[in-house]
Amino acid sequence: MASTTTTADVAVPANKGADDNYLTHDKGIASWLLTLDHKRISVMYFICVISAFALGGTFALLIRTELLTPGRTIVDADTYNQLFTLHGAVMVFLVIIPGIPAAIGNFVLPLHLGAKDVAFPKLNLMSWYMWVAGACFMLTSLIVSAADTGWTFYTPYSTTTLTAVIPALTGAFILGFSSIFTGLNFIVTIHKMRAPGLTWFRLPLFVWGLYSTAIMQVLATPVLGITLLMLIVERAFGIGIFDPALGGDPVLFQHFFWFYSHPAVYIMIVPAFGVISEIIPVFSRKRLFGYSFIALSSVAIAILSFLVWGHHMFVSGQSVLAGSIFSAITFLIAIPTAIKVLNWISTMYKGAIHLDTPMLYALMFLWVFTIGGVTGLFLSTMATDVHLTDTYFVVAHFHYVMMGGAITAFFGGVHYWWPKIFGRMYNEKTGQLGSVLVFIGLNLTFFPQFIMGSRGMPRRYYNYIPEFQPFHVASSIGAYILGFGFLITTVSLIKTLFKKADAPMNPWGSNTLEWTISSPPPYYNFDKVPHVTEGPYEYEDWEYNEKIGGYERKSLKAGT
Amino acid sequence: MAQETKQDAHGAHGAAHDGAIGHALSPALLIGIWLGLMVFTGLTVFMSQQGLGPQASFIVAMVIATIKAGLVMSVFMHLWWDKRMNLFVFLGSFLFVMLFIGMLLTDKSEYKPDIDRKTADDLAKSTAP
Amino acid sequence: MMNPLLTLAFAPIPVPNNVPTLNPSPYFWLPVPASTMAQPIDDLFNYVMWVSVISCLLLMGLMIYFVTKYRAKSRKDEGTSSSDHHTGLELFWSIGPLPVLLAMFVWGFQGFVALRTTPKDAYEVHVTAQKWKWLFEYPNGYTDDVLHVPNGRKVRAVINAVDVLHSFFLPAFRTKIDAVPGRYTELWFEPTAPGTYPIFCAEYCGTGHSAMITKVVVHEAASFDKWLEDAGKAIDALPPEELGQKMYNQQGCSGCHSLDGSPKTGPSWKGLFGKSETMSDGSSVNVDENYIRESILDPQAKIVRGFGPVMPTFKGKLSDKKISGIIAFIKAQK
Amino acid sequence: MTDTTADSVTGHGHGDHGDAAHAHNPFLAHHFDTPLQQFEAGKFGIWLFLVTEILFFSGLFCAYTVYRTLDPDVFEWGHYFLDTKLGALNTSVLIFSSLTAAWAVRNAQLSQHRALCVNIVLTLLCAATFMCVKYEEYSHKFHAGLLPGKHFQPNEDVWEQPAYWKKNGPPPDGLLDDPPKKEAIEKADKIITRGHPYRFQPPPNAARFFGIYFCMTGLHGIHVLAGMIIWIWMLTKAARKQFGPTYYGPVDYAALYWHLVDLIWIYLFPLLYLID
Repeated sequence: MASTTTTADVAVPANKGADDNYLTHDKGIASWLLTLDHKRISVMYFICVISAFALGGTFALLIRTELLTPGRTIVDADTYNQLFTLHGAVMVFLVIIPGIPAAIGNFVLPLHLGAKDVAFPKLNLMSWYMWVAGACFMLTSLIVSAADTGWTFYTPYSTTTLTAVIPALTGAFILGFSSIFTGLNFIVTIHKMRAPGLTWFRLPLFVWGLYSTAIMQVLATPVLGITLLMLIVERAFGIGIFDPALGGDPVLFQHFFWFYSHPAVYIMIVPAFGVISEIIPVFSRKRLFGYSFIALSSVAIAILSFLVWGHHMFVSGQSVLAGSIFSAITFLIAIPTAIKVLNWISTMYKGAIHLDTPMLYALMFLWVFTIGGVTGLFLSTMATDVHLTDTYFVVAHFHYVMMGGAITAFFGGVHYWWPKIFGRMYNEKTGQLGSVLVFIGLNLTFFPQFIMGSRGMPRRYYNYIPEFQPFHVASSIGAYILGFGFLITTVSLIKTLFKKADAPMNPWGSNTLEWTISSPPPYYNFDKVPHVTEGPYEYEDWEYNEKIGGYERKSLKAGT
Repeated sequence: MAQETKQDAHGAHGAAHDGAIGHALSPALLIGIWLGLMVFTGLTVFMSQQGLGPQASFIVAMVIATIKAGLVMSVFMHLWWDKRMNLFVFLGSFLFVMLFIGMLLTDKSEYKPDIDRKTADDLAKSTAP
Repeated sequence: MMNPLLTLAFAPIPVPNNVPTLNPSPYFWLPVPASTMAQPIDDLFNYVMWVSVISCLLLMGLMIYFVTKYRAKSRKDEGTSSSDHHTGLELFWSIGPLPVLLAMFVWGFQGFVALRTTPKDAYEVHVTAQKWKWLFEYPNGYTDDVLHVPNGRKVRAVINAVDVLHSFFLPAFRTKIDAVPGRYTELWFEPTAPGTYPIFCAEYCGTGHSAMITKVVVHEAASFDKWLEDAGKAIDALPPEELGQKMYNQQGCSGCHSLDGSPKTGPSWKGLFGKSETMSDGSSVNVDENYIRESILDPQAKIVRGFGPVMPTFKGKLSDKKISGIIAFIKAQK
Repeated sequence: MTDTTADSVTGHGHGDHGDAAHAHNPFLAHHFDTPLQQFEAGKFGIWLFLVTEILFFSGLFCAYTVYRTLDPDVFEWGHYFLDTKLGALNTSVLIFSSLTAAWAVRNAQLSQHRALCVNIVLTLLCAATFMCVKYEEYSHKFHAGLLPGKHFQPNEDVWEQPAYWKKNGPPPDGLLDDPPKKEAIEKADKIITRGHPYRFQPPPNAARFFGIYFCMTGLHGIHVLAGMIIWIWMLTKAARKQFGPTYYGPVDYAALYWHLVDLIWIYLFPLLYLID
């Protein structure tokens, strides 16, 4: 109860003392590896995801360096193929999918709900171990002889190539189950663990985002599981389900794969919507515009995402009828997405916009995601997709959405919650510089790819005809800037861990529950179950206080 | 904590503060359902031997299987007494399975000729002198 | 253009086949248009593009305007409006885009149906995709690794793949379709300008994916038939060894069998003839005419130790004369 | 969100409520307030898990549907090699185990510790029987070379299957002798080739049936094995008399999972064994 009243002097019955928080509550490596605390599991995810991001990013820089010139630049064709495969697989399965839900969501969700933990803490820890096991299999593939199938594992190439595909598939399979269990855990938590008074329409939109994501994780990821399992069995024993040489149907594999992987795209981006919906109102100091439209559009996206997988297959030999249905529904899904963007922009109207680092990332998200979104229109329009699919236009489109959308939102979220997670403020100037570099790098890397893609440059090409070289050079330079931006950002964040905890309880003046407890949070989160009486974006009661470098409640000040 | 943890609608088996949770099935009901399932198993085997033709026998087999599944779900799995949310979630998953199979069949029925043509050509080629 | 320092550091390797460029294009975004379908698709592309540009400008303009106008002066600043929804406005932008999107869908659908509906009277070419070669077969049996088509005539390509997925991509004609093993796919086009344009493989297919490039030569309609006849005759007139060499390059043999003694996916042809090879079952076989013929028609019958059973059969694909040519060519690789 | 603190707690009563429950229930995890909340969270969780299982299996059902519509002949040909009697036996065994599993839940709810153990053991025995029968069926397929994909080398013909003649009238005399009489083969040939020229040799893509068969039954078998492990775990808990009216969730969840395994078999049996 004290945790909900004042900031500094937290007198906590359930917790040990003022300096006691989840980071210091127990000591030793075992207390981390065996922890059931959602906050610690989140931190462990965070370390893993960032490491995987560094690995995937290194692959990306090698790819871009190779593509500086046509023909061989630094590696040969086979190595290049392995590089882009692992770049894709690592970024998708190890970074973006677990990124926001598992690394940030794990920390924030129970706090947003006023709960002590997620519904199944042991399952939560198991999910993390499955992540680690999946990552180990991926690395095994890398060390033995890295898979060269592309992250899509299309048959029959994946059943016939001589590289170590099975470890990579096994890794993805296990990671899939890690993701399923996280989603399952979140759904139950949101349904059963909300604090009294916290009705569905008082939930922060981040929770809605995670909820929609979890629905897709639970419904779609098992199909990935069975697909990869069948592919493993196909490759190991030759059972003839996907391999045309044995009577199988390779297009069937694509259906299976995209039945998961299209929802997976939304698994990656919908949590990002949640993060942005948190950041924009806080830094505009104004209620979020159109709460219910944003909340329900997330759920709409989750459901519709299951009906559009065939738009990846317009030229695969899929029938015209099936293609038309998929195309039509794809246009439909554009609408809830557009609604969100418009609502976020409207939120800023008559606000008081503070351009702190998280807000810069959010604005960057709006910019980049809009471009990523509208270029999706070219690809859902069937006649233009025939020309554009499997070219760099697609590469640029999904990097704008995934890298520009999901990853910038992830970094925005990291900056936003960093003071809460670790109790330390980062250097604002470095944060801002990092975000600007990322923004410049991002656009310079991927915008030229739209141009060369529409001009006919196919994707996954090691070699290319010389007329595309200027675009490739620009793109590579952009990639270096991008890499540098992430590097200084990460270094700046890590540096904060070596100083004393200095973050106030509520540095941004947010009104969600996690900001009503100390930074970093106590071991048991809330001493008394909070009772919620209003929505998450009401800022009238919060007032900035220079002395503590954060916000405090007017009502409590008046009361005491 | 959560307001959803209200007492079950059927108070008798619902949770009192320290009392039992849920509802125990009576032995008679359990055995009755079991007998029903056995009868339907016999019936489906019997029907399959009647030579109804591929279409009809497939439908009959699926209808019987679905009745059996209904019995297992509603009684053995408690769905009859359970929270409606669980039923909704479980049945909802079948919706997605139907969607998955339905779209695949839509596609398959259209491109089947392309496969058949190729298979016929390959056959002709491999038997050609 | 290219930084001269980079050019010094990395010597580029030329792309195979002297692939023609996709310039000069009348647009910034799209390559040179050269088929009847190109114009309608480009129009659609431009429609989508202008919709995109306008909506981006609108959204980003608003965003930048709000950020500058409502930028907080001090940390203590709070928002001045407490409105958090406006149902009319929200309904407007939920429903407003629908007609624009619907138009896009319908237009795209029409274009797609046009692309996928092959006219009955089209000139038929069979396309075989394999790692990492395209092979085109004409009605008179002539085969070539470059696609030749008459200008102003509808051409239908019936496509299949031998090994893995490939994709037949003609950017200048704005069309593409996957080549799928075990089934036929097809596309059609009607060229509108004589010239040469690139053909790419757009579906990832392994090591040589980016080398799976060839070109389409659009002939003047009047001279096409004559050209085809001559080309067919020229092949027939070739001496066996040269015919074999042509087949070696055309039929994809070169993908797996080297001529310099280095083993690739299959044994090298250098010094192969007359050699005694150990088979995977331990037996030993003398490489002669009969063995080579058998290996071409039934590759899995005898496999040289150390290689996988991966070669596709050429039964029904190669005439007797061509097989004899290949044997003569192998004989010549001393 | 405002947290009206001390006053709301008394009004709502959840905080105290939870503490009281914690005090005397060793099986209530710290982050739940009441056994009921814990039970319902678990129950909702297990239902969601069953949803993932349904979608996991859906891939195979999808493959089945697609390949069966593509090549109905293959499935008709293939199913003669499956033993309907063994299939029906396994169906009955699983249905009986579902009964014992459901009964075990009742026992746990009513604290009938002894009966609970008996029912769990019965369930386990059924599962073991199921696996034995499955082993018998598989070993026949292995010996007969009826394997998926590239391993498909049948050394039995469809006309050697009793099931085949059961549907197509009695075999000519001497056809099932070893070796079969020559004139019997000729006679049978006439019967068989009528409309189905492939029947003395497998239809094209015949291996597909066994690909699907082994995938579906194999994955189901793995689930039975996993179920056995879960039941053994439940048995150890039951033997220590842990279950009672306020804490029987684990038995309930295990039973739900077990019923799902049964449910899938209820569909697999007609789809694979009973094709007309």
